[in-house]
Amino acid sequence: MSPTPYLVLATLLFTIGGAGVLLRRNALVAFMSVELMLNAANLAFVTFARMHGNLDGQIMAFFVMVIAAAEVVVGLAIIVMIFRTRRSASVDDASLLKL
Amino acid sequence: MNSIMTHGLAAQAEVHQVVRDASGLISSTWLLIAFPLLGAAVLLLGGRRLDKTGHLIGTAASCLSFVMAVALFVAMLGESGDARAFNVPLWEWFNAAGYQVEVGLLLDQLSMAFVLLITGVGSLIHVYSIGYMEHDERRRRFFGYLNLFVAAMLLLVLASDYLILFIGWEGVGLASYLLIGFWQHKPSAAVAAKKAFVVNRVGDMGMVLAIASMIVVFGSSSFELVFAGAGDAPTSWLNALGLLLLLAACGKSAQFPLQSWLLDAMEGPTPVSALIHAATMVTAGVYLVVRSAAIYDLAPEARTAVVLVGTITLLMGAIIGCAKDDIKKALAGSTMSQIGYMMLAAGLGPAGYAFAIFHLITHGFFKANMFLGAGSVMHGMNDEVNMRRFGGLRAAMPVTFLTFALGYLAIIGIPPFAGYFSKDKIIEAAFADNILIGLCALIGAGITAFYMTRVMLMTFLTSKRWAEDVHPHESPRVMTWPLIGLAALSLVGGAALLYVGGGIVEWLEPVTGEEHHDLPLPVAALIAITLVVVVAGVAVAWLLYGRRPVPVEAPAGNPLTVAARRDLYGDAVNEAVLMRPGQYLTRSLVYVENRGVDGAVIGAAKAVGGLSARWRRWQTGFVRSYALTMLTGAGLVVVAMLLVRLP
Amino acid sequence: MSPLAAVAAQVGETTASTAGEEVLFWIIAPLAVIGALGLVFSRKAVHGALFLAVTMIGLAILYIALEAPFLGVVQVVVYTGAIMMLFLFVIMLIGVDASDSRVETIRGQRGAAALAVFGVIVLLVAVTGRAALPDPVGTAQAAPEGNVYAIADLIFGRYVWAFETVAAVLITAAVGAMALTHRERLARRHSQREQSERRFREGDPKDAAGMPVPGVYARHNAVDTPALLPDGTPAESSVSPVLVARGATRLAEEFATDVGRLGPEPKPGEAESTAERPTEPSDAATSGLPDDSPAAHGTEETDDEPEQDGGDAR
Amino acid sequence: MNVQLLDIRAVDQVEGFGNDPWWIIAIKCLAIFVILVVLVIFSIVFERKVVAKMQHRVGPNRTGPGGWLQSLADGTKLMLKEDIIPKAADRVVYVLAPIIAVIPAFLIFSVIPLGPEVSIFGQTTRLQLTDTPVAVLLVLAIASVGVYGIMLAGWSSGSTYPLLGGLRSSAQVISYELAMGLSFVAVFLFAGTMSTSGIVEGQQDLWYAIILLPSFGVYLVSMVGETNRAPFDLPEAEGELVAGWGTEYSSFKYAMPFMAEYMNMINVSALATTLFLGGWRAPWPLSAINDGMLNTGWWPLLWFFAKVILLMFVFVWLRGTLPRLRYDQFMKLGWKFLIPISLGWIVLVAGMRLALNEGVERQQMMLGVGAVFAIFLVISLIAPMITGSHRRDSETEEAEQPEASFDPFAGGHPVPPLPGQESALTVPATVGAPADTADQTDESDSPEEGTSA
Repeated sequence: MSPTPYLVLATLLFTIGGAGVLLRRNALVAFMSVELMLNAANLAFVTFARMHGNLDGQIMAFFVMVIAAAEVVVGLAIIVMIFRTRRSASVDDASLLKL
Repeated sequence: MNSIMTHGLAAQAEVHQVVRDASGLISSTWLLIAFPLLGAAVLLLGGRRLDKTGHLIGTAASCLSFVMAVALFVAMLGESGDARAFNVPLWEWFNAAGYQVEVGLLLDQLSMAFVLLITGVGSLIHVYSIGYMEHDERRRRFFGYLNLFVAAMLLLVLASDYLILFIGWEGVGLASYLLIGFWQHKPSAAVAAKKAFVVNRVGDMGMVLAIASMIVVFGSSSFELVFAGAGDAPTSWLNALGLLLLLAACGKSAQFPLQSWLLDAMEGPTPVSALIHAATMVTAGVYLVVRSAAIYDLAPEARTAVVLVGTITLLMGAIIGCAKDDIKKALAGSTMSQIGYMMLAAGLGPAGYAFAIFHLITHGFFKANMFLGAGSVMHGMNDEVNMRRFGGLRAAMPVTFLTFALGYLAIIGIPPFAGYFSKDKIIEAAFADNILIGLCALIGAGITAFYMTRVMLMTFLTSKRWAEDVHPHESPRVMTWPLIGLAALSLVGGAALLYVGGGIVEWLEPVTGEEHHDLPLPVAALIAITLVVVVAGVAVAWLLYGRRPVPVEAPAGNPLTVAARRDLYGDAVNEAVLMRPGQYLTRSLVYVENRGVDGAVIGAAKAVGGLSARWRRWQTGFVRSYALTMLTGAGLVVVAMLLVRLP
Repeated sequence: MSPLAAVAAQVGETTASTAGEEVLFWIIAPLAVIGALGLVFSRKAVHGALFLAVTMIGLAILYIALEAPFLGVVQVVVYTGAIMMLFLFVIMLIGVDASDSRVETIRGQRGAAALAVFGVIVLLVAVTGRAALPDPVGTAQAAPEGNVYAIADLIFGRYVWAFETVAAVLITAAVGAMALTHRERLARRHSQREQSERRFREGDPKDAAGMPVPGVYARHNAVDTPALLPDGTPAESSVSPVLVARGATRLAEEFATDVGRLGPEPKPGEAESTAERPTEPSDAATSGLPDDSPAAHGTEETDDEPEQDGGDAR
Repeated sequence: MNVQLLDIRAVDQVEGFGNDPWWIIAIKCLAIFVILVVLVIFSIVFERKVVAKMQHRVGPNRTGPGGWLQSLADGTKLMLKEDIIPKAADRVVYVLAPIIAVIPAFLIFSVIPLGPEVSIFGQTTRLQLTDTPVAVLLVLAIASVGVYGIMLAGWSSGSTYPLLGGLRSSAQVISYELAMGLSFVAVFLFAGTMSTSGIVEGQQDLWYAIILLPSFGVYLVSMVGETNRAPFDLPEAEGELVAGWGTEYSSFKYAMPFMAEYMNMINVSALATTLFLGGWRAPWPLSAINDGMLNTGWWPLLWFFAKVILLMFVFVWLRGTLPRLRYDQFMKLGWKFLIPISLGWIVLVAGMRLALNEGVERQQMMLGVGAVFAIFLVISLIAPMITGSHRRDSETEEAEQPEASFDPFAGGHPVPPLPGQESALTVPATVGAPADTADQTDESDSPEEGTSA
């Protein structure tokens, strides 16, 4: 099967994830949207891996997964911290670094 | 004035003796400094547990140093006349790119004289202080400072390098600062200490520049190399060096125009005034000039400046001394005046060096004597210093009176007291050099007689004017014995120094050289004139203060008196000439800084700030806005790549 | 829409051997897209997480179809099993009932975002569609011994340093998360033994075996009803202080009089806000209190002193 | 002892699979479904009867012969009960959650080998629905999806106790899945494959439960944690959370996760059998009979289910004897004991494998392993003596003078203790309420079972 449909799917998922980041104020949802974008990228990696006939893309996707796990752990810890102090999980509320 | 310079050129005698490396006892010269330094360290670091014994430790350190000095003196006497200079190298301090500084001591006749004076008078004052400071809680600290001062002063006079000398120089400055401000709870003392410190820094500037110049010209700051190279150096450099050293000397010795701190320095405890501001530290300037004889010998203009400074100061000090009602300040004016004499003598070149030192030593005796006497009076009068509140103390404190009287006779130059010999020699030398200068010195002697008689009359003779709650009494023995000792020295010191074993002139001759001048009139005549002037001064004082009752409140007085009371407007002049313009300068600089430099900088910053305030609106702080920007940017990058890649 | 046409054209060219994959893709891909859209548009975070889980599982299946079975399974284990689970955990921890409002607070954000997203979609789809991609080679050549072996070979061979680095990153992240969420304990924590001893020392000895739970021995099986002690008196301490503070309990006196006569059932309003199970009071077994159980211990986590009995009641 | 690396050419399709006709597959699927349901029904009664025996009671004895149809009756009754959806519930998820819980439970058996090749209606096929090179990972993946059911059930009920139960459940599963996965790694290292049939193949001579005893132990503990069973049944701890995540559920929607729980027990038991207990192979004395006759044909089904039921008995046994852990103790056990032990053990196993692959003599290696074990034993014997005595000392000290400590709320505001000060105040332990361990063993039946009475 041609890689094109997979890539189009990856593109769609990626942009939908981007839209989620842009539109949703709930930090958790925005964060999940980021995960969706990572997944989309992974799909592209795996597709290309098959297209080129080597496994480097799969390895890359594997590493993306592991790093995503690390990122989620820290990110969620930060969100929990912010929620503890501010009673809010909205990304718009965490804008105090602005002058 | 020309005559001063002309003979200066003739003074290029080879006066410098061979300096040998020390051996035997003399190689232990460093102990002189080590004793008081150790004492200071022990006292200052030892803490409260030494409160009970601190004064004894301090006095012992000083006395040990004196014993050592005497031993060295004896050892030195054992050498032949021109082989009495010893170099005591200790260690190499640093050696940087050819500039080498050796920490070493130079023990020759000049420094020996100073060492004896410092340790001798110093030890007596230590003893005196035991009694004077008895009720002070911080006596241990006081003795620590005294020891520190003695150590620094000894380092100053023993150093074999201008840089090492400078360490001692600053050390005495520090000790002086600490001791003037010893009663720091009094604002006046704190201010006086600060003033002394600041004015001294002006002099230090000259010293530092002088040392730097030496390094430039001679490549070294050690006495040996500087003096050896002086002959080949250009006169302009030597003059500059001389003037810079003079500036330094003026600062330390309270000479015009840096005299203003000395009178305020009387805020310190009286032994301090006696030790530092009469006998030792203020003479450091004279020492510096005499020590730098090799430079001054070849720098006639600088020497003229020294003479001028000395003359002006001796008259100023004398005039100020006439008007002061504060006994210590009157004595301080006298000190200025006397040091003016010494500077004058030192400025005369080889003809006067020895006399300068001679007068310095005798002055050390009798001025210390009188200061301590004044301290004794204050001690008995509840720390009252206003002479208008004294009067008739002769009966109440006979020992003090007698010793003070001996000092008085010495300072006004009545034969055979110490001052007679030393001051007469200076007046002679001054006359021999220049009649005008001589006359000034002569007038100074008259005024000295006037104001010292005034002090004597107002304090000890005349009627009682003291407050009702004051019960004058004689001081304890620990205070009177040093007085007696110093009085004895005031009595016989002059004659002894001049005549015993060839006298001080011969003793110093290997260092300072010697030169004789013809007087324009016979010596005996000059002596007679001088005595007449002195007696006239005494008589005037008697007429003004002895015959009439002294008012408790000071009368308004004539303009000269008013001026003298205000230190001849020294502070005012400083303020007007230096402080005000300085303030205006700083203010205008600050203005320029604020409006000009800062204006440009702040303006630029504000421009940037304003611009960024506009731009900041892009920075909403909302992550989602940033994400939008990023997404748009990424899209644009893809577009750009497409445009480049695709046909 | 020429790119999409191109996609369709290429789909038409596919050979019969990949028909199964093709069917799978066209089932999974819409599901994945629906899941993604659901994530963006669902108001509740939990729903979003569920939608995302659907997408992730769909992607896992696609991975398997793309000759990456290991990655597919790892996708489920790591993403669905661990990461989404963490997300759900945190959602439940902090934002249980939060459903986002639909009002956009940043002016122009929604329109600009829609525009940008649409632009990027068109752009990327155009690029993907126009690109002349070769037919896939397949990984059989690269993985003669199977996908798992080949991946293991690469991870522990060529990419071993990346692997080690990633391990370090993981550990750092774990430690960092711990440091971030760690809270300093103000007071020393007492051991179970100490708590037990204290209860015996300070408390009422008759409560040593545990406080009575509400509703026990009463005619009513609800937490708003105090327990009846063996002597027939109601135990006020058996009702949660929270309920008492809210006034959502039956008063002890009122209840005591109630016990005496066979009065009517308590009105429903009086029993509101309690976590009552939908059970018939007469059915003792459904109450969660077996007949032979002397006293089941009730809801005591609101107490400062958790009842801890060292199991010696056996 | 033959623990060699198997030379399975594990391409993407495991050998011997993928060739079945569709009707065989359908039969297998149906069989798995039936087997699971029957096993669940059986094991519920089995559990009640065994617990009753342990408590010197009779247990269910009314319905059917010997009371063995009790579960059937209970299930029928549950179906007929009123189906209630609370007002505060999230309806969609509330309905979805039990389904999510139960479906993965059915899926796991698809990769469990029940026996060797047999002949069904003339078709030679394996007694296993399918196998993949990542079959064990697949089991983990499916299991992790199953947890969603419990978690979402807790959340969607819109009530506090279920939410707490759901939270606990997710935390518990995340924690114990790690230990479980780590316990597999040693098996993978020895089997050289992740396919279940390959692993059973690798235990032809020696069960991994024997050579990988620590892994087996860790797995046994973590499988109890993973299935939320006593003593780790904190998500549904009735003493604290009424019925945990299931508090608001009723009728068939309650029956489904309940069934899923028992199926999960069967699943993990089956997995343990496959990974550690030789799968469908007969135990040693039996396997020697008639040159392995008992390992062929349909016999292995017997051994397999005997092993599974044995493990089920272990579950029941644990429940009947052990009190519930406190939540913090439970977490501590998972993170501070099981995972470190697994990690250390994996390092050891990897070293052994490497040594074997490098050609070290087996005898030497065993000596080395023995030495390591001896050192470990000595340390584990000595360490408690040192730390234990120390702990006892400090405890007695604290008990003697608990009053001399510092009160952080003395001035009305909380202040941190100064260095060396110890606070007298007690802070409630961890997330959720501490378990009340006392009542656990007093009950004869769990609330779930209680519906049958």
